[in-house]
Amino acid sequence: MLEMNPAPVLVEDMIALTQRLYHEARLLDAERFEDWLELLCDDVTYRMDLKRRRFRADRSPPAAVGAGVVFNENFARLKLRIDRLRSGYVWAEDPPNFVRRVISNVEIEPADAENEVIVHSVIVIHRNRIDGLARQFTAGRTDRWRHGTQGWCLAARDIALDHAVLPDSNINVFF
Amino acid sequence: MRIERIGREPEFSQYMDLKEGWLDRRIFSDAEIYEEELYRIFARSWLFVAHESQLPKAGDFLTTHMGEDAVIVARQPDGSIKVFLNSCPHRGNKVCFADAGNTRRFVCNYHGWAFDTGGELKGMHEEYCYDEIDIDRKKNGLKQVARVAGYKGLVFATFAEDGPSLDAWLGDFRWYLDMLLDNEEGGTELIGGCIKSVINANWKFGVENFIGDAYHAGWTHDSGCRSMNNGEPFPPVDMENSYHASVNGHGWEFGTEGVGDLFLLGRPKVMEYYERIRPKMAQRLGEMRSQIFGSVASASIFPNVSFLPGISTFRQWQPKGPMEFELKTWVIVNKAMPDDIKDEITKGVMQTFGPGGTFEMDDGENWSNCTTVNRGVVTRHERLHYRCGISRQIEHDTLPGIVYRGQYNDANQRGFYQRWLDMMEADKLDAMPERPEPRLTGVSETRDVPGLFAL
Amino acid sequence: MDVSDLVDTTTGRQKRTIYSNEELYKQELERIFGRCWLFLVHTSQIPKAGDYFRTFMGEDDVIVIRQKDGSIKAFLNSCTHRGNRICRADRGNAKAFTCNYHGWSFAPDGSLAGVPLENEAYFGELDRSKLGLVQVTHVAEYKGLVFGCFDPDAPSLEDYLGDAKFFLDVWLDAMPGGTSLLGETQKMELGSNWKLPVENVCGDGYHLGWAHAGAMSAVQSMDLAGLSVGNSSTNLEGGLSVAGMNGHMALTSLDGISGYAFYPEPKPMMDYLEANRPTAIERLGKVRGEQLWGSQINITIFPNLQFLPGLNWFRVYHPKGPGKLEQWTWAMVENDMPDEMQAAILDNQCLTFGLAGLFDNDDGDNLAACTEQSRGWRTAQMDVFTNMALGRSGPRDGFPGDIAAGLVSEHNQRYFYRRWQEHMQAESWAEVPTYNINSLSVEEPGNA
Amino acid sequence: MTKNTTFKRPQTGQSASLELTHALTQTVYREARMLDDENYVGWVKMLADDLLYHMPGIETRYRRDKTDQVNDLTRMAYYNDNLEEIKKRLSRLETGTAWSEDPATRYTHIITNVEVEMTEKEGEYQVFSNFYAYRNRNEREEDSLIGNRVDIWREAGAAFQLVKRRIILKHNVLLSKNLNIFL
Repeated sequence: MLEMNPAPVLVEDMIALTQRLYHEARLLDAERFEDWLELLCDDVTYRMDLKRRRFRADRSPPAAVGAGVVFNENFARLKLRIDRLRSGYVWAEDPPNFVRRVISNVEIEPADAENEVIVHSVIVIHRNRIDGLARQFTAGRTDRWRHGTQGWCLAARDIALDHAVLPDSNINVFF
Repeated sequence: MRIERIGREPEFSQYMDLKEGWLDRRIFSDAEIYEEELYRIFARSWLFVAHESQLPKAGDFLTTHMGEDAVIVARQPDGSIKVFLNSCPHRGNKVCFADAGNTRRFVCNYHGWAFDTGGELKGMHEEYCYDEIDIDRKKNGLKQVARVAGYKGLVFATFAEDGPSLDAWLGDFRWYLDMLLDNEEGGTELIGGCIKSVINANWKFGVENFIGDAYHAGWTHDSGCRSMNNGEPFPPVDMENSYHASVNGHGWEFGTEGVGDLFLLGRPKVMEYYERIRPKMAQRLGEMRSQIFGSVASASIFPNVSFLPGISTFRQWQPKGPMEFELKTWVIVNKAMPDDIKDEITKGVMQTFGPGGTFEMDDGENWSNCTTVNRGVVTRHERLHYRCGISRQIEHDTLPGIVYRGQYNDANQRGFYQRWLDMMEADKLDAMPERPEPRLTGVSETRDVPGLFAL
Repeated sequence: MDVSDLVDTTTGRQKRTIYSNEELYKQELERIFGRCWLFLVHTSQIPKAGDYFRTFMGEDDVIVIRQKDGSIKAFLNSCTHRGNRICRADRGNAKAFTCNYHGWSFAPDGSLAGVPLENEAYFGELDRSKLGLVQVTHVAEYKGLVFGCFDPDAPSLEDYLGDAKFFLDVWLDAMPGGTSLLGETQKMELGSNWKLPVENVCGDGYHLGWAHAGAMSAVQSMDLAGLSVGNSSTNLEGGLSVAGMNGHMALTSLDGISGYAFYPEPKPMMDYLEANRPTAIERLGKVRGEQLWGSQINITIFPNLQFLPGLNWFRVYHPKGPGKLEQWTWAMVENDMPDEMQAAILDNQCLTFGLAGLFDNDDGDNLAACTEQSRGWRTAQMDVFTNMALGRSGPRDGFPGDIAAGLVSEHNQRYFYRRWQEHMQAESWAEVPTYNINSLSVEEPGNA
Repeated sequence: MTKNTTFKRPQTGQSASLELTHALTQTVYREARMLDDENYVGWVKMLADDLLYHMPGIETRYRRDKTDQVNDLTRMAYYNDNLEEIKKRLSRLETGTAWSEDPATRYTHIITNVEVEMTEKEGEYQVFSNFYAYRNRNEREEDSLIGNRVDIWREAGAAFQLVKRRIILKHNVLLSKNLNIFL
């Protein structure tokens, strides 16, 4: 028999969080970075790790602590990245690239903390760049969202990128 | 039809020494050699284009490729089959975009030129705009291939006007083909539909794998075998009573235990069926061939058709450049089989040798890595080893062809590349050597030839 | 192809076709990547016997393996039977490499160790000794950096590196504990010809203030002259462009600290430099110990290896056609650095020069567009220029090489294209000139 | 050939309740995550004993051609499996000798456009969805498989089990060398 997590998650929460993910994606597509920061908890952690391409039997530990990290950001570091994008000197983003995020497979589980839930989702980022150069990233995300006085805020995001070789010349985008 | 290419001198013998047993890797990756293959092999060989069962009625058609040339194969009102280029003589547009179907006309989307199922130009949109001297309809039909011929349900075509007949092309290999095509009254048919997939590998890797490479099975397909066989690996091969047989580049490698491939299909009902008809098969094809049928075996028809008798996958490797081919997969069954046996075979084939099959999944990975590693300029100049069993040739009373003892062998592969070399270097097909001298010359029905003793 | 007209280092000019032409690319694979010493691995990446690392030499797939006796060998990653790739993992530890296709297995020393059904299929007649993995002709190490070379006639690695060792040692030999590369390989595909990032990092201090203005305005923690935002000033005193060392280059500041200017928290780094400066001076001498160790230095080993002590990233470029490359990056550290500092370096490397690095994210599009703009029929016939500060170079006390003042010049780029041309013209190594201009005849103390 | 072997799909067209829609949507997402993680042990538990898992091979045919390429189970198919046959395919991965699956492929299954409808049978629901499955292998091999699915899911205690799945892949020629993936 199928083992499904029987812990009920309210349909209302489900809808609210799904809406929040869509909203977040729309803010980022529109480069409304400051509004996006509003959705993050102050103690947010934002990580993307490279998946290792090793044989299955390889149980060796990572090459170093923090090895293979693409993003390992806190609120201040995310803000710093946004400062750069806002500096007016990021020529690669001017003219702006067309970016569209597709969010799907939104799945919710209870978390250990009472006011938090785990949200799984999948993201595809289409980037249409100069002269028909179209690139695409796909990744799985596991988030922790926290419910507070301001509603839901993002407390943690782990991003698992599917690419062994990054298929674009930069990642000037947030996942 | 004369297809000529003024290119490099034929100097292909530099790429191999089959007496020593090595090949140069450039034949699997070099773009110029590939171009030459299209001219010298695909434009001159007899190529499989259809099985008769795919075109039962007049007007039935299918589209396929001969080399990289797109062709239409169509059943005529008189029951014959014609093959012509799928390209309008007016501006060259493709005239048929469907994989298969039934029609009375092929009408070009561009200017509405209409051709009948024989390829003849029957009409044009706004026909009045052509003066009488502008166009001779007889000369502006779809370009016919030079020759079309059949062997027991398989339809072949060639662009070459000269060169051997299909019977001579298949030669003594017909004796083996009968095990697939004529093991039961009524002949064979293909199950409806065709599964196609793209593999980034040189087409020859697919052909050579089926023509003789029993050796890879125990390793590459260990996981597939165990999944179909209750966790058991491949049984050891009986090297005394298994063989490689090569005829003019065609090849069949086989055991004589009679059950191996049937077993891998994983369908007990099918096994029972064949056991039931095996005595009849012996009457029909002789004792030897009834023992061979169903054994661990694989075969290829030069240049690009392969199949597994017993498992019943039937396939063609269509070249799409030096580092890519399209694999077309069918299921071949006897017409006389009851429906449930046909269903069982179809499910069994797709579970083992479809793109999601337990065996198939491991092959593409190997072939594409064998090919793409040659992007390296140092790597591509290294030789590959084709020497296995080089001293084990035998004379066999019953088995035609160049016969080697022992199923683990590179003999058929060497035979295939020898034929490849013969064709690449021959200016005239008639000048190509027979390898070996045929035994069954003048025999029109090889089914009745159980072996040389009977001759 | 004759390349004599494609590069003119006396006037500082290249034909754009060198970035897009297929034939030239094939020639590069043979005459540059098939001939030069190429970086394979850092010894810290394969510490134990059986450790392996998969990489490329040109487009040849290569596997580098630590042997039982501690030595290192490299082989074509291709089975000698049907040519299949035998290893598809990036790295690991193995007792044998077994081909997926027929199960031939090769020992870490490349020998053919196992053949399934050897007696049944080959009747024991297979000459295994002739069917080992094809070995890369030369493999040699220089203080932790392992290089391989396909050309039997190549000079020794020591001679190949020549006076560039003077600069290599600033990272490799400043501290007694040696060095390491950290992290999983960060791989990025760029639509760029491989020469463009090399010429960018080998000498192009000019783009820094402009292309990276956004990143610099966001992260520069120390207000250093010469690292000005928007190309507003150049400082001829603060840096050197050093070339004329067998095609290798260095671009260096002379302040002894600026490598760490982009760390959000430079204080621990400054403390480390201060505490260990005497050691560095003792080992490297006064010039390097005081002025180079801790500075921002770009080191280029021809043709495709670059690393920046201070900023602490280490990178190799693998060509994938005239218009495409893969860029592989790691963080680099001195083993004497405390753990927290190593962690900070890794963290900063991912902020500045990783896949999502603030600086890297500026460069890719420029390089790709330079490549793209060399494809047009008319455009390809045009020239691009490396004529900045032409003729303004010479010797300098205490340094090897032909040297131009300042970080902003195109002196190094000219030497890079000169070396490219020399290799592309030469039929064999014998025709490739060797030069170490203004070689230091007397070694500095402590560098023996 | 046997004519009665077709894939019958109950049709009532009545949308399911919000709670049911939520529960089944979560179920197909969970299933997708299991496939992404190669958690086949968990996945098989989501399959009913009387499973039919069917993905026909679709040829390009003219519109007037009435050949039933979708429902006819006797034609060539990538998958035409019952539970036992699915398990056989999966057992290949447990042998430890499926060399081409090592190192592992990276997968993402994106499931979207999920619609849930009631069927004639109580406790069985029809779920329509679209999939976009991305695979990335070795260094730079990648492909995308896109298509739609029609499922029947059956209530089983607090959860659901997959009874039928019809997958229509939008490829004519499968643009990859294999299908080491379930959709």
